[in-house]
Amino acid sequence: MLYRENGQFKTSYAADQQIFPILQDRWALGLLLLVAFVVMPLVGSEYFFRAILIPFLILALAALGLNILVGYCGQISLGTGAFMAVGAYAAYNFMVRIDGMPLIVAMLLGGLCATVIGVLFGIPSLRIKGLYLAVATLAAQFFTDWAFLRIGWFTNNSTSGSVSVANLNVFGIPIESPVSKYLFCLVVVCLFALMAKNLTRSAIGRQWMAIRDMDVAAAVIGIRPVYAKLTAFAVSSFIVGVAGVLWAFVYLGAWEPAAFSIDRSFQLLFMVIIGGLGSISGAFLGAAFMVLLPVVLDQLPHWLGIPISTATVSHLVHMIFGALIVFFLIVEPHGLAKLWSVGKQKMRLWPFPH
Amino acid sequence: MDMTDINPAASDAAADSGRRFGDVILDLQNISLRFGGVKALTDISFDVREHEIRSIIGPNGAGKSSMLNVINGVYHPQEGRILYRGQERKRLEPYMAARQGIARTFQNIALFKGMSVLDNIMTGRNLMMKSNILQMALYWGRAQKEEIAHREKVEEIIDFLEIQNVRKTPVGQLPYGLQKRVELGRALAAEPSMLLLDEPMAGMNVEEKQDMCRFILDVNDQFGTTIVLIEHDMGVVMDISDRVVVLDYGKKIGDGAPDEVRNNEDVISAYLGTSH
Amino acid sequence: MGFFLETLFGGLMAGMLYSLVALGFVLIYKASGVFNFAQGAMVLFAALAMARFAEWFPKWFGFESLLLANLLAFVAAMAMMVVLAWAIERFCLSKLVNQEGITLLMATLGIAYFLDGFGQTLFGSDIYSINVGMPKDPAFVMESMFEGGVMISKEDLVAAAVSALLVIVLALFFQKTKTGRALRAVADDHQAAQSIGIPLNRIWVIVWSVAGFAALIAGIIWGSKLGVQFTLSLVALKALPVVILGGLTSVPGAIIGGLIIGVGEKLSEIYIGPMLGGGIEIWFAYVLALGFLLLRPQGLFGEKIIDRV
Amino acid sequence: MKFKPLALAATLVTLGAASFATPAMAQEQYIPLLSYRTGAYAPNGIPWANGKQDYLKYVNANGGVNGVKIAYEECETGYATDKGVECYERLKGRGASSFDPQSTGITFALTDKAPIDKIPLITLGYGLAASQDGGVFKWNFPLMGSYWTAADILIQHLGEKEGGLDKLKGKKIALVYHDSPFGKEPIPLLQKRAEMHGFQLNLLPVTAPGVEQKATWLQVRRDRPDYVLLWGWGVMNSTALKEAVATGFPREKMYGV
Repeated sequence: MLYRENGQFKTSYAADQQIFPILQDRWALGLLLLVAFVVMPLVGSEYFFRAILIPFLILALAALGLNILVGYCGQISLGTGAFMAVGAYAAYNFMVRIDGMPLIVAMLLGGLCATVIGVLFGIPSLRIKGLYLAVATLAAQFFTDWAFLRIGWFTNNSTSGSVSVANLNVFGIPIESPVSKYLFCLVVVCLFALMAKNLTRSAIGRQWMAIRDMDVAAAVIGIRPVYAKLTAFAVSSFIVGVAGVLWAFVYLGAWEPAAFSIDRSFQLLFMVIIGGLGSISGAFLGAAFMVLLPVVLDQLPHWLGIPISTATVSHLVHMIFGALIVFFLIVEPHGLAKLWSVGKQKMRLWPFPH
Repeated sequence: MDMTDINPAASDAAADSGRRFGDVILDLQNISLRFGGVKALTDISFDVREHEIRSIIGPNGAGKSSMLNVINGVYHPQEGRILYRGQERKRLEPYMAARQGIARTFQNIALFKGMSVLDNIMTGRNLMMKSNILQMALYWGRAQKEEIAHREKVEEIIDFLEIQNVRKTPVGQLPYGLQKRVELGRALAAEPSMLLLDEPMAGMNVEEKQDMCRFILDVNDQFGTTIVLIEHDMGVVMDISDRVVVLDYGKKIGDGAPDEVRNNEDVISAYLGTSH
Repeated sequence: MGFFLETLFGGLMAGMLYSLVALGFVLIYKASGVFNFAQGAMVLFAALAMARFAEWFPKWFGFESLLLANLLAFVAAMAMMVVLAWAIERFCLSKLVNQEGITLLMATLGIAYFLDGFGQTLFGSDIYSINVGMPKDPAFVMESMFEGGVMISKEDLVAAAVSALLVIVLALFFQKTKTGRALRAVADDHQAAQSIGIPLNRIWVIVWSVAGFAALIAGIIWGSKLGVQFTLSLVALKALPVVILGGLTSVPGAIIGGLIIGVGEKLSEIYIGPMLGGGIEIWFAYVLALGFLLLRPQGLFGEKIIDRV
Repeated sequence: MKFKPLALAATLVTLGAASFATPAMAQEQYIPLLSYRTGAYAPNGIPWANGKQDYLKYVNANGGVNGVKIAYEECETGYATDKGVECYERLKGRGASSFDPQSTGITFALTDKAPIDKIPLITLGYGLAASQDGGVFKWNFPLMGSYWTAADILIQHLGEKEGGLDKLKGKKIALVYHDSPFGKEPIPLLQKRAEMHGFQLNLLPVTAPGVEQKATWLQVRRDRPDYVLLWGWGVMNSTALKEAVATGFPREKMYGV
């Protein structure tokens, strides 16, 4: 009975158009942010930061970027890893080639480079759809894999092709300890999530969704497919590129092109499908699920004392992900996010059945 | 054009009134359209005057929808000229047609299924929204003002179409008749000077049809919107049209006021299937 | 010149194998409009089944004949592919009828992921070998014309012959049998096919089984050449550019696309690769396909796509 | 790849000795085993992981190292860096006395963290070439040398076979390598050696994952090198051998790592 919108009347369109029109949702969000920003840094263990929270946040950001393209604009991409790599290597080059380059600026520039490449590989989307686009984005994936391995300039001529960064700081505050890394990622992710949400509830977001749902009708009411698709590619790759920078700089510290292989692209796509196509919270739910499930399954035999080989567990994870993807596509294409909102809907009506 | 003073029930009987016919706004000359070897339209010419309700009728497969698709640039005819407001149109994409003030509904509802009624109609305002991506990302200043201003307009349309209670429902969950109405609303939101309606009353019951007729007449009457209408229900067509063009097998077989067309030999035979 | 010919042959042989996988894609796309991303996983699954059954059957039943082991393993692997086809239809496709292509594509990605895990759980993830008695030595031809002759791998020749045979068998199956004609009817028009009394579900099971058969053959040839291992499913990704090049709906397109990609890849790697630092094979096929998409989206032999509103 | 178990024996003895030297330790030493039994590189990872386990069982069956039993636990990385980091963070809390990441990528990612946690990273014949100098990464312990050592040993051996390193002059040596940071590790050393002894070094990359090698071996056949150094991976090697047979390259002239 606590979760009700009864009595919360909106007296202006501005009030009706806020992200969370229901009071309880705003409270819940405030609480969540409080936990994330204040409680977590106090109680979280190093394992929790390094192995769960930081990768979760960064992957959620990348999934968010991908969701704009796939979930909102309906353009499939199997090359997300490539755009992450572009962001990471571009930022790396800005850092090593320009003295005193601040981390934030390098990160944004990395994102911009990813945008350029993303738009470039998005151009085929103007002529081709769904299935074909998958191949075009795969081309981006394999080409960047090769380029970062092969073209010495990108890796500052490191002999093996692996590169590393050190002594990260933001406005003089070192980003070294797990907590500071976590907080840095959290701030970035929250800002981007807010901006993504704003975009999706604005005119541009409606343009993307219109193109996704019915491109001919969208064109007929005056939406330029070229503009809508390319902006989706641009915004998506920018976010993905920034996520790539975080993944490389903050999470790994030292990396090789394999960190952004096609496996990463698939992993992100799965997050988006499982979490929910076309929703911001879906990216977070999907990322949490994909990060936590293998860890939990890994631990399960340990907790229960059942001897299952680690390989079997890993295969099991594959099978569960595969099955869940099919399951969600069949039963609930809007993924965990939709299940969540259905749950909320039920709560709103509780105890009445309808 | 102002939508604030709409009174939906005011003009039921506008059909026969002496309306403000304007000049020819759209002139189609010798249009031919082929798909591979299949001829969809053959040498069709007709015009549309400002403010009139111009209907296109004909049996299934006559090329009616193709005709609309030619008008708003979804299809590009191989032959013929199209003059819009006296200017010849070269190859024109649908979004450009929209910019010139041509809006459209579809035979098979072409709503954006994943979006709410409100958002669907808001897309119709798209051309009038000018804020850039950065402003939208921050949702601040111009972007927010625009959202609110256009929301007000959209709410007027929602009131006009009497769909207030479903404004936040995803359109996919609405019954057929309401979806058709939302689609009309989306087209209206663009404040078009010409509205192409492709079987807006198909699959509706009598009551729904009456509602739809009323909306069409109101739009035509109050905003002066030119309407090109495809409809199967002869009663409706003959009642509300100013002029009717008849297509059969991609050819024009009749053109004129409803009464003329009704008595045209070719039209009768095409509908009754006596010759061919 | 001799080396050029060798490269050309090498490319043709590699291309033949791409064609085999691409064939599976085309069959499924034609009949059900599904862009089957799981074809690579199916190749791996089939090859794993074949390799492991051929290893296990002699142990289980106590016989030694390699021929018998291979035959039984082939039958068992094929049976598994049919069961798989049935399961995919039953639990996945039948519930996704009338969904958009992009959804189906993502579903097959899920299937691929599942199969990778499932196959390795059942059969292990080491390298296994398939020994169907393919000759391993190289042969040298035209020794009088070039110094050292032109080397051709006998194994490749056998593989090419088998592939050609498979294509002929499939062509006959589609042209001459009742089921084949039904399949073609479905490919042309789902509703029309249904209205003349062809149960769509059964057709899909058959198509996926036939694609499974193609996967099994590809798996055996590849497995015998390269060893059966997880990476087989990745190499199969090369079949995607092949179908783009050849056209999604064209069986001859798959064959010719495969050959073009195979040859183009090897020639470019050897003649252009060194200028770029080598290793360009990894993207060559994709970039070629990308260029093609921009110029001729329907591929060499595909039907022109007309959007009707 | 045969030297791996040997290397392992050496390490574990060293380790055991080290643990014995710190008397405060319990009668059990906990060693997490990062391994990859799945994914593209599993064919290499499985025997490696099995070998490690077998050896530890063997040591324990013989009463452990000076009475100290070795407790171990596997963690599957699938050769993915992020999974490796997760394993490291999880298992280090259980009192791990050392880590053997079994992957250059994971080693890279952990090199910053090990000094903070004061956990030795043991890299057996792989890892960062720079860690040969103990002052650079203080907590990295490359045992059995690095890739450079391995490459050097190969060249020494070839020299021996030819009757002296100077005899390598004018010879052609092809390096068929996995196109990844791992595969590229030996290149600088080999190039240096090529300069020193005047042999010609042909670099032939094999693109990931490493089973498509037709073009590579065609080039081998064209160039007719005197020796082929195979810098492969589990995945790459079996195919390389098959392709070598198919192109008729003599097996006694191939050396693998």
